[in-house]
Amino acid sequence: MLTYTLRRLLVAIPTLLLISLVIFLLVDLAPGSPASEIPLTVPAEVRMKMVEAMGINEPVHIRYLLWLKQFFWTEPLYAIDAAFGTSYADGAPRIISYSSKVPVMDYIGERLPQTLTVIGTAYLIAILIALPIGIYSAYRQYSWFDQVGTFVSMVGYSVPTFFTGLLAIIIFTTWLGWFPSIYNTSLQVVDWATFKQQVRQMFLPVAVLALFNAAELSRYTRSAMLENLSQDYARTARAKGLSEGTVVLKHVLRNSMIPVITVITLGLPAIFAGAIVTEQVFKINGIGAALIGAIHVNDLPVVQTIAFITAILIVLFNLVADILYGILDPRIRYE
Amino acid sequence: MPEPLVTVDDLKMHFPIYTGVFRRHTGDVKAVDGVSFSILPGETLGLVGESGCGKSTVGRALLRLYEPTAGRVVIDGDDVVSLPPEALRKKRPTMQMVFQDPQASLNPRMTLARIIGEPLDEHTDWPKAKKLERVYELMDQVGLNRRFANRYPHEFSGGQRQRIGIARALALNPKFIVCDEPIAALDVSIQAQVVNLLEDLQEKFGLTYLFISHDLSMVRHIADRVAVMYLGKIAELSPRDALYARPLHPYAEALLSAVNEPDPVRAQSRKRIILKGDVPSPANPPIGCNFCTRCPKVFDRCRVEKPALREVEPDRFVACHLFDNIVAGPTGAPEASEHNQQGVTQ
Amino acid sequence: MKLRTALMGAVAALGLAPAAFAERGADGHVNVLYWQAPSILNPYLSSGTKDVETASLVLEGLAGFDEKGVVIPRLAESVPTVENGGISEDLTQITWKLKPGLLWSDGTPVTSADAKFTWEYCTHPEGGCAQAARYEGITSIDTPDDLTVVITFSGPKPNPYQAFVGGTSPILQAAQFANCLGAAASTCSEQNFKPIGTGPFVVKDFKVNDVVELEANPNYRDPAKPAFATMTVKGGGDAQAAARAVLETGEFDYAWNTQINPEMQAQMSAGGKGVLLNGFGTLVERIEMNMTDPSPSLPEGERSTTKHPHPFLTDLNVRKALSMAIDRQVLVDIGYGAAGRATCNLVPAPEMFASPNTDCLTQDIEGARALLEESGWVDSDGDGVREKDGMKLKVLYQTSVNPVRQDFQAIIKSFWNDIGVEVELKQVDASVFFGGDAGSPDTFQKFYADVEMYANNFDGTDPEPYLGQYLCNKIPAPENQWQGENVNRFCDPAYDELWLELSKTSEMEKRAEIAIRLNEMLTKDSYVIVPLVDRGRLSAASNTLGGVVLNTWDTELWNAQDWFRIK
Amino acid sequence: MSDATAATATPDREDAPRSLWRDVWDQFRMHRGAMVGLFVLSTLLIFVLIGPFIWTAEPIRVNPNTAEMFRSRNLPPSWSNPFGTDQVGRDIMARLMLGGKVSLAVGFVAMSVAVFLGTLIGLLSGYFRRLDGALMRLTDLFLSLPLLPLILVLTFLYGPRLKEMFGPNLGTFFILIIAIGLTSWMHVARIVRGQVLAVKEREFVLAARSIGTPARRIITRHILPNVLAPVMVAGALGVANAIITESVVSFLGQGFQSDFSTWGSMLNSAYYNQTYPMQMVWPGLAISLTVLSVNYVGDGLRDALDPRIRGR
Repeated sequence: MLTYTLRRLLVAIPTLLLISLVIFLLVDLAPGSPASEIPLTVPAEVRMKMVEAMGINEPVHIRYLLWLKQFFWTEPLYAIDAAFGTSYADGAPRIISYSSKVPVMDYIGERLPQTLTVIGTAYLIAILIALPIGIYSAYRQYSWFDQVGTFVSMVGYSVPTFFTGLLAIIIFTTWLGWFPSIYNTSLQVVDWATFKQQVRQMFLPVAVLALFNAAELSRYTRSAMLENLSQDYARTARAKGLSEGTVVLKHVLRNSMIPVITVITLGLPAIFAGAIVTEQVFKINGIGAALIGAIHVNDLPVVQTIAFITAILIVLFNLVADILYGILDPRIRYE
Repeated sequence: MPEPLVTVDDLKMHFPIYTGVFRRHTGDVKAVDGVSFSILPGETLGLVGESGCGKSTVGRALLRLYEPTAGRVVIDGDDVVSLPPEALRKKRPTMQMVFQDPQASLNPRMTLARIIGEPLDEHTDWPKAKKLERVYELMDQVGLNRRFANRYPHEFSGGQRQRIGIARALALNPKFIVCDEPIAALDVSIQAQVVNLLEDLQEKFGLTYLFISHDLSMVRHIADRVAVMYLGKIAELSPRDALYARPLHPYAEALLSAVNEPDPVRAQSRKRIILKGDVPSPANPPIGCNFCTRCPKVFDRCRVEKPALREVEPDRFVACHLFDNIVAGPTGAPEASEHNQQGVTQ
Repeated sequence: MKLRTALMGAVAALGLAPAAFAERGADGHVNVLYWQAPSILNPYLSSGTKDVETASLVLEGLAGFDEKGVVIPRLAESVPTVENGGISEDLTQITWKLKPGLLWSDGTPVTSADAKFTWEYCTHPEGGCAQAARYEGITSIDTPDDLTVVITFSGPKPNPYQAFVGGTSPILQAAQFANCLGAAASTCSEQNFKPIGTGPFVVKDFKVNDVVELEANPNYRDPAKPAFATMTVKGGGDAQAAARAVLETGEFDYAWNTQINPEMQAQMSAGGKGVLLNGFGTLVERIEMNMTDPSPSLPEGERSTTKHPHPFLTDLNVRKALSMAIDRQVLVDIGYGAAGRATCNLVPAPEMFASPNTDCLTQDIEGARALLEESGWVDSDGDGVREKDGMKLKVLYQTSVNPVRQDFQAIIKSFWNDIGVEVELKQVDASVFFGGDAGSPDTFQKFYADVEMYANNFDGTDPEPYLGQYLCNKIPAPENQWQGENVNRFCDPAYDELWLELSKTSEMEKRAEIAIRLNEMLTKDSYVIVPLVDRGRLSAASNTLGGVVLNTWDTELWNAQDWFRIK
Repeated sequence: MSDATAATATPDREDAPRSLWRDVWDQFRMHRGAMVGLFVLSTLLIFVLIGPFIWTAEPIRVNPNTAEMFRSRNLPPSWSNPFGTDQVGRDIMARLMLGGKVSLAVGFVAMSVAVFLGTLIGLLSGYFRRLDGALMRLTDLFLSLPLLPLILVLTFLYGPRLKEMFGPNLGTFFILIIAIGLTSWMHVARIVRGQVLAVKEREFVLAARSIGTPARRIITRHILPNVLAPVMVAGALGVANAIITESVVSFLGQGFQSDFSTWGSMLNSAYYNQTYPMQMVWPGLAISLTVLSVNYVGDGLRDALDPRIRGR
C-alpha cells in the first residue's frame, strides 16, 4: 500500500509540472508578448519592476522557472508570514493582478470562500440525494420508481445548468420572489436570521448545481449497484438466509461504493468548472466569476493562477481517488 | 529417416517483472525455460502438463505469437525466431494454430465466411468467388453447413465454433498445426468429435500436430509421442505407449497415475501418487531440479543441480538425476510411428 | 409620459417627508447596487463612472453641482464668483476658501495643502492620471494660508469650476498619498482602496470587483449626517438584475444605471417596491467613426494611430451616408422608451448650448445610397456590398456588451446593409471596454474597430472641456498610454482654433454660440460623431429611501449624506 | 429463432449476409427511450437542416422598414411566427434553425475531432506497448487540465487570431471546435485503450497474428470493430457535451457574435428580455431536448452494440 501510494504521489509531481508548463505556455505563447500585456497605464518604473518579477527579458524556460518559484516558494512564504507574522518573504516579488493591482493570491483568497461554500454544499447535497435514489432504483430495477428516477436523472443530466438556473431565477425570484436575486458575499452568519438569509441566497444555486450532480451520481450508483446485485456473492449471502437489508446495505452496497466514491472524488474538481457558469448566472462573486472577469480584462496573472490552482485541485483529487481506491479495493494494490 | 519438420532448440520465453516505486526490472517469469524437441512430418506430438506449466506458451512462442527470449525454432527449414517480419508473414501459411477457447478465438463482429476467408484475404489475391468457393470447401471439410456462411460466431455451439477455428487454420494448407488445448473448453460429448475430425484431417492432408492438452487420455488417443512439461521445462519426452506403460520421470509417473484407467484390474493394481505442496512460482523456480520441491524420490543432488534432458532409453528422454548413470543407445532421432507417414506433402 | 410624472411625484413626496433625522447613523444600513463593480476607489486612476461615483461617497471636492447644474459649495465656504471677488476680473485666478474646522475621517485637519497636493498628484507626468483634463491650464496653486486655495490659470478661464469641482476631481489627503506620486500611484493598493476622505462615509472593507463596505464618517462636518450608519455598495450582475433588486424584490435601496428596455421598465415599476428615477443630462449614445486605420495587419503600436488614416471613413460622404441611414426614433422606442430621445447633438444640454440641428432625425436611405454612389462606392459584383478600388465597404462595429446596444447593433446593421455596407459586429465586456486598461486591445480608447458605439457625457454644465476632448492633442496613442479622449482621432486645426477662442470667451451668449458651432463641426458638418440618442439617466430607488435626488450633472451619490430611511 | 427458419427456407448459397448493423438496429429498436430520442433528434435535425428551405424567414436581418419592424417585435407565437418574434422583430423560428445549425455543427464536428483523436491515441497506446506510457501520461495530463477555463482562455487568446484568418464566424467555429475537440478526447482514449488491451488479449487477435495479418489490418479489422461500441457511445455523449460546451461559451459571451446566433447566444440575449420569458424557453428547450435525445440515443447504442445482449 505504501509503495502504491508513494508511486501515485511520485507520478503526480511530473504531471503537475507538465500541467503548469502547459498553462504557462498556453498563456505565454498567446499572440502578444507578456510584456505587451502589462497595461501601458503602468508607469515605466513599475513596469520595469513587473518585468523584473516576471523575468520577461529572460528566455522562456527561465521565465517559467521564475513563475514556478513565485508560485511554489514566494507565495507560500507570504502565506506563512500572514499566518505567523514572520517575514520570510522579505518583499520578494509576488504575482500581481494587472487590472486591480492586488496580489493575485489575495484576490483569489477573497473569492475562494464564496465558491467553496456554494459548491461544497451543493456537492454534499447532491451525494445525499443521489445515493439513496441510486441504491433504491437498482434494488427495484424496472419498477416505476426506477423508471421515473432514470428519466429524471437523464433530464437532470442533460439540461444545462445555465438554462435551469435562468428558469429558476425567473420563476422563484422574479415571479414568486422567494429568494434574493443578488448574492451577498459579505454576509456573515452570526445568528439565526443571518443563517436563514444565507440559506435563502444559497438555495437556488445550490439546488441547481446539486440536482445536476445528483443526476450524474445516481446513475453511477445505480449501475454499480446493479452490477454487484447480480454477483454470486450476493446470491450466496441471500442463500445463507441473511435479511434483504443486510444483503443490500452491507454486502452489495459496500462493494458498489468503491467505484462510486472514486467518481465522487473525481467529480469534485469538475464541478469547479460548472461553478463558473453557476456563478455567472446567480451573480455570485466567486472564483469562477473572477476568472471570467480576468479573461475579459486580459488579466493574465489571474487567469494563469486560477487555471493552475484548479489543475492542482484536479491532480490532488485524482490522487485521493487513486489512494481511496487502493484502500477500498485490495485487488488493485497488487503490483 | 525423415528430417524433422519442426525442431525446437533451447526455447526460452521469459516475461519481465517490474516492481517497486520506480518500476525496476527485478526478475522474470520463466514461463518456458530451455525447451528442446523435434517433430517429424505427419507426427503428432502431445504436450502435457498441469495448467501454468508453460505449455500454451510453448505453442505460441513456437509460432512466434510471442517473441521468444532465446532459442531456435526451425519449421520446415526456416528459423522462425529470427525471420524478419515480412518473411515471417510469408512463412505463416505453413504453420497454423487451433485455439483453446473457440468463443474467444473468433472475432464476434465477423461472419463465418469472413473468418474462414481471412487467411485467404491476407495471403492470396484470388477473386472473391474463388475465395468463397474455397471457404465453402473448407466448411465441407470440417463438417459445417454451407448455409451458415453469413452467420456470426455467437449463433453457433461450441463444437461448431471449434470447427470454424479448424477450418480457418486449414485455409492455407498448412504443414504444421499447433492445437492449443482445442478441446478443453468443449463438452465431453463434443470433444471426441473434434479430436476425430483432427485425426481425419491429419490423415487426409498429412498434417503435423503439436497437440497441447492437460487431458492425458485424449493425448494418449491422438499423440504419437508425448512431452511432459513441468514448470517451463520438459521433464520427459517419450513415445506414447512407452510413456503410458512405464513413465520414467517421477513427475510423469505422478501425473499418469491420475489418469483414469479403463481396465479395472490394472486400475486396482495401480497406486495413485499424490503430490504434496504447490507448484513453485515460475518467477522464482528452485535452484536445482524444478520438481525437487515435490518429488517423492528427491535426493540431495536434485536440490543443487538442474538435470538436463537426456536420452536414457532409445527414444526416451528424461530430465532426472535418477537416470544419470544410464547411458542410452546410439539411436538418433526417435522413430515416428508409421500410420501417419502417408500423405506428407513436400 | 405616465412614468415620468409618477417619478416626479415620488421625488416630490420624498422631498416633503418630515426631516425627522437628527442623529448620525440613526437609520441603520443602506444597500446600494452598482452592477458594474467598483475596482478602485481613486477616481484619478480610473475613468469608470462606477469607480468615480463610489469614491465620491468618501472623497469630495471643494464644490459640486446640484440637480439643476448649479455649482454648490462642498468643502468650500462658498462658490467664488467674479461678483463676490473670488474670481479675478481677468478670469485667470480663482480663490477658494475652505470651511474652517474641516477634518479628514482620520481626524486630521483638512488644509489647502491637500488641494495643492492633489493637483500635483494628478498632474505628475508619470502618474497616468485619468482626470488630468480637470486640471488643464493651471499654472500654479498657491496656499497663502491653511484655508485658502488660489488657482492661477495660464489664460482667462471663463469656466473655472473644474479643478476640485464635482466627483471626478476630489481632494486627496496629502499625508496619505505622499508616497504615491507618479510612478508609485498604482502600487499604493491600500491608499487606492481605502482613501481617507471628507465625505459622509469611510471605507471599512473593499473587495475588488465585488463589494465596498462603508460606515458613517465620524468626522463628517454635519454632526447630524449621514442618517445611515453603514452602507454597502455591491457590485456584480447586470442592469436588469439591479433594477429587479430594487423595484421587485426590494433587496436594495438604490441601484445605479438600471438601463432596461421600455417593456421591462413598465413591468418592473409595477413591482411597487421602488421607482425608476430618470433625468436628462448630457449623456448621448453615439457612434464614433475611427479616422485612423484599425487594421490588424498593422504592427502593434501603429494600429489605430494617426500614422495610418482610415481607408474609407476619412471620406465625408461615407460617414454622412452611415448617419443618414439610421432611424433614431426607432432606437429610442426599442431601447429606452421614456428614458431617451433622438438627438443629432453631441451636446444636448443645457439648452443654450444645444444646437437646433435636427437634420438627422429623419432617416434617408435613398439619400445615403446616392451619397455613396457619388463617392464612387458601387456594388459592382452584385453581392450587395459596395466596393471601390477593390476595397469592400465593410465596417467592424464594436460596442460594449449591453442588451440595448446589441439590439441597436442589429438594427443599425440592417440599416447599413440596406445601403450596401457590410457590417461585422463585435461586443466587448463593458468593464473592459470602458476599463481604460491599456493592456486590453478592446478598450474604446484603443478603438481597434471602424466604428464604435457608446455613451458619454460631461459633468458640470459647461461643455468646454468636453468639446476640448476632440482637440488634436487629445488623440489616444501608445505614447500617452492610450489615455486621450479623442477616440475618433479627429484633428482639425480650425476646430482647435475655435475651441481656443471658446476658452478665452467669458460672455455666456458668445460661449454658447461657439459651443454650438464646435458641436456642429463634429456632428452635422463632419459626421465624425454620429449622435443617436440623448439618454436620460435611469436609476432605481426604493420607496423607503428618502432624500434621493437624481443628479445628472454630478455623481448620482452626490447627496448620499442627505439620504434617510422613510419609516 | 426466426432467422433459423428463414435460413432453412432459402437455398444454401443465397442466405443473405446478415449485416452487423442490421442486428444493432434490431436491438436498438427494443430500447424505447433510444427510439424516442432518435425520433426527437431526427425531428430536430430535419427542423434545423430542412426547415430553412420551407420556412424562409430571415433569421439575422432586422426589417429596415422601421414601422413594420416595430409592429413585429416581441410577438407571441402565431401562424406567421410559430415561435413568436424577438425584441427587434426577428422570427424566432428562423433564428432557432440558424442557431441550431451552428450549435449542432459545432457539436458534431467537435465530437468527431475528439473521437478521432481519442480513438487514435487509445488504439496506439493500447496496441503498442512502447507508446502506452507516454500516451497515457498525456491523457492523464489533459484530464487534469481545468477544461472550461481552458476553453475560455483558448477562445479568448487564440480566437482573434483565427478570426483574422478565417473571418469572424468561421474563425469562431474553428476555435470552438479546436478548443472543444482538444479538451474532450481523453475519455474516448481511455475507453478505447482499455478495450484494446482487453481485445488484444482475446484469442482471435492471436489467431489473426498467426494467420499473418499485419498490425495495421489487425487494428482495423479485428480491434477497431470490437471497440467501436464504446466509441460510438462515447461519441454520442460527446456530441451532447460539445453542444453544452458551445452554448456555455456563447452564453458567457465568448462564442459567436450576437448576430450569428447559436442556441447559447439566443439564450443569452433572451435573458435580457425577461418580459417575454418564452424567448428564453425556446433556445433552452432546444439545447435540452437535443442533449437529452442524444444521451438517450447513446444509451440505446450502448445496449445495442453490446454483443452479449445482442446474442440473446
